[in-house]
Amino acid sequence: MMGPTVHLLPALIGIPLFAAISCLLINNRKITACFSLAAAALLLALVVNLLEPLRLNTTAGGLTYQLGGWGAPLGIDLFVDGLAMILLLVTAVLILILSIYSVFYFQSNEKAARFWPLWWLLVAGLNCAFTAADIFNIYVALELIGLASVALVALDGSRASQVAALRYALVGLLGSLLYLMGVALLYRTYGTLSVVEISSLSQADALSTAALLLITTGLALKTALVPLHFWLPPAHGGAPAPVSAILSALVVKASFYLLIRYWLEILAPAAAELTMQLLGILGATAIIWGCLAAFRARRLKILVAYSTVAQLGYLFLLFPLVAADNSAETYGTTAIAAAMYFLVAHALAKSAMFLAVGNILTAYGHDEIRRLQGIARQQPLSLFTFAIAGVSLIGLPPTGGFIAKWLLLNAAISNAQWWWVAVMLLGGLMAAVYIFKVLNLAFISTSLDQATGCAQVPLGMALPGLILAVLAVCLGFNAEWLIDLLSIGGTAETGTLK
Amino acid sequence: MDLNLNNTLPLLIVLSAFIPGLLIFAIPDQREKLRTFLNLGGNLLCLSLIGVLLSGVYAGRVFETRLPLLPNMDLVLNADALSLLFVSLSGLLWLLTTIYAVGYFKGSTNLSRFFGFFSLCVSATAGIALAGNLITFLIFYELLTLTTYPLVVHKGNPASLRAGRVYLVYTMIGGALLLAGVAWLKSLAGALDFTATGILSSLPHLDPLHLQIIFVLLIVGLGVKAALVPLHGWLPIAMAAPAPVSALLHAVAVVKAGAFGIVRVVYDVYGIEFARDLGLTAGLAVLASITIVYGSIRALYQNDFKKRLAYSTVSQVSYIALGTAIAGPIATIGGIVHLVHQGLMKITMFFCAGSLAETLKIHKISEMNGVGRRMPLTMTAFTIAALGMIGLPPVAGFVSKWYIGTGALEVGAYWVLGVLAASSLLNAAYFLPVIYAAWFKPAQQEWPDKPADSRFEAHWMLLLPPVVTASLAMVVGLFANAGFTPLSWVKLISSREYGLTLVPFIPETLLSFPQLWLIILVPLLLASLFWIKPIRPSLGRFACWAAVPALLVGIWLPDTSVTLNWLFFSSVIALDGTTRVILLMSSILWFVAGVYGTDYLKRDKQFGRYGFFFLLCMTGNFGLILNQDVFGYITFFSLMSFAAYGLVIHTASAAALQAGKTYIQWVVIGEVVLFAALAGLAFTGTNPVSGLDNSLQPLWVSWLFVIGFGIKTGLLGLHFWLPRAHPVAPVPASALLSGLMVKAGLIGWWRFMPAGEVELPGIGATMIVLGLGAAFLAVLAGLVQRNPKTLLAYSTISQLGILTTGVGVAFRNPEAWPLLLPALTLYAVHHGIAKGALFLSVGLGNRLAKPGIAGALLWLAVIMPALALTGIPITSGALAKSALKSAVADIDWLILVLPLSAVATSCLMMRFLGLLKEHSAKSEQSAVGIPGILAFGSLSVFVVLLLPLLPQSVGFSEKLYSLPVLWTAIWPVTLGAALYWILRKPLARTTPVPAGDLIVIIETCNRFLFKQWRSFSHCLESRYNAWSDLTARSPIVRVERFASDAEINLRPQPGVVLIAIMLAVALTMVLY
Amino acid sequence: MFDRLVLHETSGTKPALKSSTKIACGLASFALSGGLIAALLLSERAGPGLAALTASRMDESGVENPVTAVLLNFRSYDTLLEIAVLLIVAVAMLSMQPSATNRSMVEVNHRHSGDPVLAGLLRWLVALATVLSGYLLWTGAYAPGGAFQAGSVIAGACVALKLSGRYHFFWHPLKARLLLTIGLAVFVLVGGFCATGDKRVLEYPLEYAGMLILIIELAATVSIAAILLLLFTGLQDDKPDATQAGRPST
Amino acid sequence: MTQDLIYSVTSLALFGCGFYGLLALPHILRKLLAINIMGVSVFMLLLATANHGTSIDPVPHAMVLTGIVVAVAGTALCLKLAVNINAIDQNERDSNHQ
Repeated sequence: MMGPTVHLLPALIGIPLFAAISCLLINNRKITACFSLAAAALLLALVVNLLEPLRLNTTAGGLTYQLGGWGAPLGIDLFVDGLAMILLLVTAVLILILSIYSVFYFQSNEKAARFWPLWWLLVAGLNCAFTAADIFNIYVALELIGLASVALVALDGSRASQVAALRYALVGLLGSLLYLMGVALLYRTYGTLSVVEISSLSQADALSTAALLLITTGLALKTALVPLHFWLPPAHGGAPAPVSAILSALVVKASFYLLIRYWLEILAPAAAELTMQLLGILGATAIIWGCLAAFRARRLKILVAYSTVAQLGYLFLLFPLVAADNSAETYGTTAIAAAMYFLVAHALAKSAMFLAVGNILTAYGHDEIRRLQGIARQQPLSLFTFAIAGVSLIGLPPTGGFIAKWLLLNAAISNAQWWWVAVMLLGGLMAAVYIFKVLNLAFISTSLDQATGCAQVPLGMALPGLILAVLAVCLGFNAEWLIDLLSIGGTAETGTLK
Repeated sequence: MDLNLNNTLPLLIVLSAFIPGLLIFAIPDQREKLRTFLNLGGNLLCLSLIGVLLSGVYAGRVFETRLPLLPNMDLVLNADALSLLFVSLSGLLWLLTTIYAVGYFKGSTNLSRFFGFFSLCVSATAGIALAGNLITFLIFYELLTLTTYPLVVHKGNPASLRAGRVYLVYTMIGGALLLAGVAWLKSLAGALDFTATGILSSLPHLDPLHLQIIFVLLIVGLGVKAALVPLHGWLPIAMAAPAPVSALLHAVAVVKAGAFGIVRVVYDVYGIEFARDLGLTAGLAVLASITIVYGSIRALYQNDFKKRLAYSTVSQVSYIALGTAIAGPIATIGGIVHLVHQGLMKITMFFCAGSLAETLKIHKISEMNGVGRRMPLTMTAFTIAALGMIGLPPVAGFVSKWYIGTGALEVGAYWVLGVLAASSLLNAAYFLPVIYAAWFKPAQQEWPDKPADSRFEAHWMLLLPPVVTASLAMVVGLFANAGFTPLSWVKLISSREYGLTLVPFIPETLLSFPQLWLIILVPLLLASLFWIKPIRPSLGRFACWAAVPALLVGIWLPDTSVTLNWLFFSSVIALDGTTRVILLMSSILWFVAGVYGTDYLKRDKQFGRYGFFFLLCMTGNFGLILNQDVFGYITFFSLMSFAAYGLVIHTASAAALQAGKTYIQWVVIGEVVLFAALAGLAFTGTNPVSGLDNSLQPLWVSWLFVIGFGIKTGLLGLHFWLPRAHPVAPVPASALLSGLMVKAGLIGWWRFMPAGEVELPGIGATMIVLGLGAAFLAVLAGLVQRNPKTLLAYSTISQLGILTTGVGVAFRNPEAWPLLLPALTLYAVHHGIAKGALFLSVGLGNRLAKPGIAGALLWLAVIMPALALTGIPITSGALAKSALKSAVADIDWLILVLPLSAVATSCLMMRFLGLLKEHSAKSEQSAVGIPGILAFGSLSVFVVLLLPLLPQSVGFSEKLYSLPVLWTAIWPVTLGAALYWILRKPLARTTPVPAGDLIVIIETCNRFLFKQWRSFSHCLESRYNAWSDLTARSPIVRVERFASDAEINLRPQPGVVLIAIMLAVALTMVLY
Repeated sequence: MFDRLVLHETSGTKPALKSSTKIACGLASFALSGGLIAALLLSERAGPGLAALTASRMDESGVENPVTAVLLNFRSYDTLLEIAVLLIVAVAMLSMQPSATNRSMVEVNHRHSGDPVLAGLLRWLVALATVLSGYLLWTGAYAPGGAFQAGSVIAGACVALKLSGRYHFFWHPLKARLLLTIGLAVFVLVGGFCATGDKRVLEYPLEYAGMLILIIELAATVSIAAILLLLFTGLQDDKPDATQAGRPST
Repeated sequence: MTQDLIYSVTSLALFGCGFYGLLALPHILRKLLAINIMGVSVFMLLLATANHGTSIDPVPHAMVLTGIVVAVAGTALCLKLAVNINAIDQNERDSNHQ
């Protein structure tokens, strides 16, 4: 029934783990870099190869792989449907491009020896989280992601980044523990860890609700939903550029992805409409608050980090919109499609933006916005990247961000939830305000004496960001493939979906 | 999808601008040649693609690029007639603006950035034009915002950064609202592909309220770019941008994108009839009207040149919205065609403004004095564009206004005419002073030298674009009906929109006698020689010969008519009985006055200029005499009226300037009234283009005609300008003004009012009363004058009063018309010649004081026309008066009154002769030599000889010499002379009525009101500025402050917030 | 709360939390506990869970201890990832100081003669610990015990060595890094090589299951011991590499 | 069943205690301890769940074992970071003294 490629599913985790081990063992920077690039390319090829079997398996709702051959309740399954596939794809693409960037970023830096193993372990964690079909396995994946992220944030070595990492670690551990408590309660209630089984058994009793709330709080903490976002800006702002990129683009999305799974699938009966609205309200707050804080930021990287806080808020609008959407049968429905599209667009744009900021930081040694006036002449490519990514974040056409916002708006309008429309539009406007605060730098006419103290940035660092930004734009030209992909799965095993 | 031209061409057009844009970014700043090459290459490619597209669409092929975007939603680029119009405009103007910008930015920095975004901006505009559904439109619309922002802030100084910020705030909010509207509409109606009759009208079960709200959202979103009041705040501030950007923003890209969007939404999304049924268009029309008036008022108060233009844009662009919202096929034509016309005119103006700023560092209107002499071509281009904005034919602006006006009448929206009139007046009020200052005021400072590398007044790249666009603006108006003009395209669009055939078939009766046009073209071509510097000073010398063809044609050519379909709205000129006589009289007078002028002004430094205006006036005069169609008539009428301004103020004395001001004010008012009247006529007539049926016109149109032409004719109550303007001009010009040009109104009455066809008692009575009133009151005012020319001017009013009375009689007794027409013609000719001669006599000066035979002969020559006016036998007056009397013989009381007027006239003429004597005694020398005297003398001879030769006099001249007739002719003269004898002492002592009599009171009132208004508007302005600042800047400041405070407060307490969350969690759980 | 991370109890400059905040925290914690307890009491617990299922398939697992069966066969994937988690921390702890790059893994400080009693004790202790860990590893197949326990014991012994002052451990040499990674590497390789024919990843052939598990556990023990030791030594290093990367913190 | 209840209720109470400690105690070591307490409480709940009187469910046991390892790793990482910060501060203080 399944093609041979399906058997490569575990390689999604195996390749990164293998790469991590090899990178740790090989003591040569160049070989490590080449090896990493090869692994990233392999990973991408693998994911692309999995697209076709996934399309052929729409009836089964996705691809399932029973590790160890035991089958779900006893053993652990890997499961990939359209939703997971999108995230895997984004991960693979981003990892490849960010790896290229990192090769240059860590070119003359002894931290590379630690960076690559941690990097690949993080990738393993991400892929693990996206393919997990077992709630305890998700916990382990979360820890893998969380600790790897902390270690990567701490890579910088400055006191600020150490403090940020420590705070991030504490928050991550707290989130994991809240999640684990939820798992314990769920196991107590249903006697199984399998996602499929729980979602077929789940009901709206007190313990399930409690578990859902614990899990939600834990994951929201990891997703930096306002007001639990306080750890994010210093952590994302203090990390090396590729790390910031992956943190903002994927790591926070992993926990969001799990939130979707829990609310819409695993514990769908326990998900009350009221709490979904509450999540939406928090999301709306995040949009407004993130934008305000971003506008206020004096450092570019902090600005971008707050922008992540704001953009994550849009994702949470998914919940109230889905709650009201009675026709939702698959993940291909408007609200989820919109949120996922948003997620992808944001991942691309935000990582591009972080790379651009990383270049600026490399060039100038600082990222204080006020002192970056010569940027247009000295770092045109970085600014250009920033601009394109910014346009996508604002949600202006022709970018992926626009399509995402368009879909979200459509979802809100077709559910007659006007207030979210207002929030989204307002968010876009506010995003414009802080993005253009940076872009204005390009146009302020400067005297030449300010044009000093700028190091050269190699093309290998400038191009990946641009490629990502261009990808974010390209995403705005055809949304159909992504939505089609998303609609695979969901029907078979999420019969309980509202 | 197989690729062929049909499905790729629209995309290619967008890309042909997009790809050069991207490439240009990569070019280093110094590689100017390469950049220009890329730019122009992309340009030409784009234009040629558009050419292919045009020919393809003309051949009926369908071009559509369709790329999948979302489920059920494609990215569609589609070439229909409307999009072609816009895309051609933008392609063409892009080319010109690029050339201009290359010249403008010579030696500047950051050019790759500029030209890159410039190309992207055009690409976005092309995308907007070609967008086949609302979402595609939205995508390019937002893209346009993004690509124009860098252009606005290009200079990088605080002002432009602020401008950019304001621009962004406005457009982003607008974009957000538009997005909301589109998204909402999409959820109701699906894919939103534009269709010719609208999408929504065909869909059932839509909640009207929703559609109305969506409409408001869309219009507000688009209105920001289209600068509808009160969403226009960004536009004047955005003037901080460089001139090419302003040109592009205002003429093509941004505001047009908004306006174009409105057109799309109203026509192709809602469908015009559906929108009207929903009650949406009315609101839009009102909003557009408010914008039109408001923008114009604000423009009045700007001293910054570009700002004035900006507010003018605010006003003008709303014509498009207005035309769209009026919701009739004709108004649609007007609205859409204005898209192109306004583009051509406004871009010209901005080019000019930029050239002035770049070449002469002029930014303010107050600095523009005399700039016309330094940069004549540029300022000519500007003048053409400005006159077009005012709505003067034959410039493009007239065409749009005309269609909007008639379209409004078609659907019964009479108030729109008022808006158009107000707007035209205001336009004139803010553009004419600029034109005046540029051409007529002396320069205040030395201009910088011409650029060394150029033979021209400015760099050729700065000069060529405005000249081209101005010419285009002229051409598309002049040849409006030709197949290639925007108007024809738009008619096509409109006919599809409404499913009507709007292009009437007119039989081509071409080329029977094109010589007729020679009459008009000869003076026009001569006038154009003015631009050739060596010829300029001597232009006045041979100006008189331009009248000769008219004379010859008038004598030799048989009756004929010429129809030229491609000219105006299809032009008809004809030569028939009445016309021929008037033409003959005119050509004689022009020739004589011309010869006289050659002599009189031979030492004048500005003789060339005089000749120029003289020739233009002549063109206008001949043109209006011959033209039978509305457009042609009003074109030449305006040409004559405005060119006469140059004659009135020729001496540049204080009195002349004052008089000129009064004159031009009344001319403009007259134009506006006439516009309304003609529009009404054109609409009510069976065929709006030719073959007007005057008898169908409604009463209000007739009234407007009475007023409009009445101003020209010096109708009592509308005559104030006349006694001021006529005397101050140089003597030959005065002769022409009083003798000829005032007759234009008379011709207008004959031609466009249903004289002899319909009985209009009210109008008839009014005209009789006013005419007779003028006949007597003007004499009274004239009697007390000291200046012989002023006296003559009053005499003109009085004589024209009698003519007016005659026309009035025709309206009361239509059956009298066959007799009246020749009588009035005779009278007009007689008056023209006589009055011309009298005016010329004033210029003789001390030659009259010379004793001897020469002096006596001269006096004889002076007395002849004076006596002619009184109607003494053997003069033309006798013939004319008796003809008139026999025509009105049925009306007893009039027969009694007419001799009384002769008494008054005689008295006045006596007084004139007396004054002339004094005058000649005082003057020390005469400007006139032998040629002048000969010319004057010949005219005096004509006074006796001409009339009996005319065919109209057949039947009258025989009766003249019977005794009763002689008696009736002589006794009033005697009585009048006696009366003067009695009154001469008191008259000499009386203080003269100021020239223009009642106007003094009117002007005082005006001044007072203006002062009030000024302070009021000043108050308004400062309020507005405060407000626009508030919307533009201070929220950001506030947000900044708030954000910083709040963030500081929050940071130490994440845990507390966390607790709050947990509590919420716990509480929710308890709920379960 | 997460903003004011205090490192020195003695430094009096750090302001403690306001008492109101503390009360709020207390209330929140109470509410959390109370809510959870209430929820627990309100609902019934499920049946036997996976106990029966596990028991029914114990004979396919290759081991007799159900916990080990779950850990290393039924849910071996979790365990694999768990070792990966450990590896993360190990990598994060690796000292990358140039001074540490050319040392061998274990250096004996011969000048540090130390206490002969301590030396003797150590000799015994290490041997004992090795034997004990071997036992723990072996016994894991049918009774409580296994790789983690075994590894901890060895690590403990090594900590004792380190604490004696005579032995220093450095983690830069390939040998050392091999020790750190061998657990994960063997796990991944074994799991991967299982997937031949129609078998799946981590699906041990029934006849070799016990042996494969033992091999994996053995490797894991080594790695766990190495990593735990690394954690200890990493924390002990007085001069972390971080100090040199000196952007002044803001 | 009372045994199960005692264990589970206690574990949940312990969870709350740990939570309080994590929030309210400023010192990093205490915070880490609090986190470990929370972890232990979860393990306790899992173990209580595993006990069905007659049969023991091995899966929670395995989960606990994995959880312990992860907790160790997390704690170690936090400690390492704290040590780093401390060292940086120390360095700074030293250089200030000089």
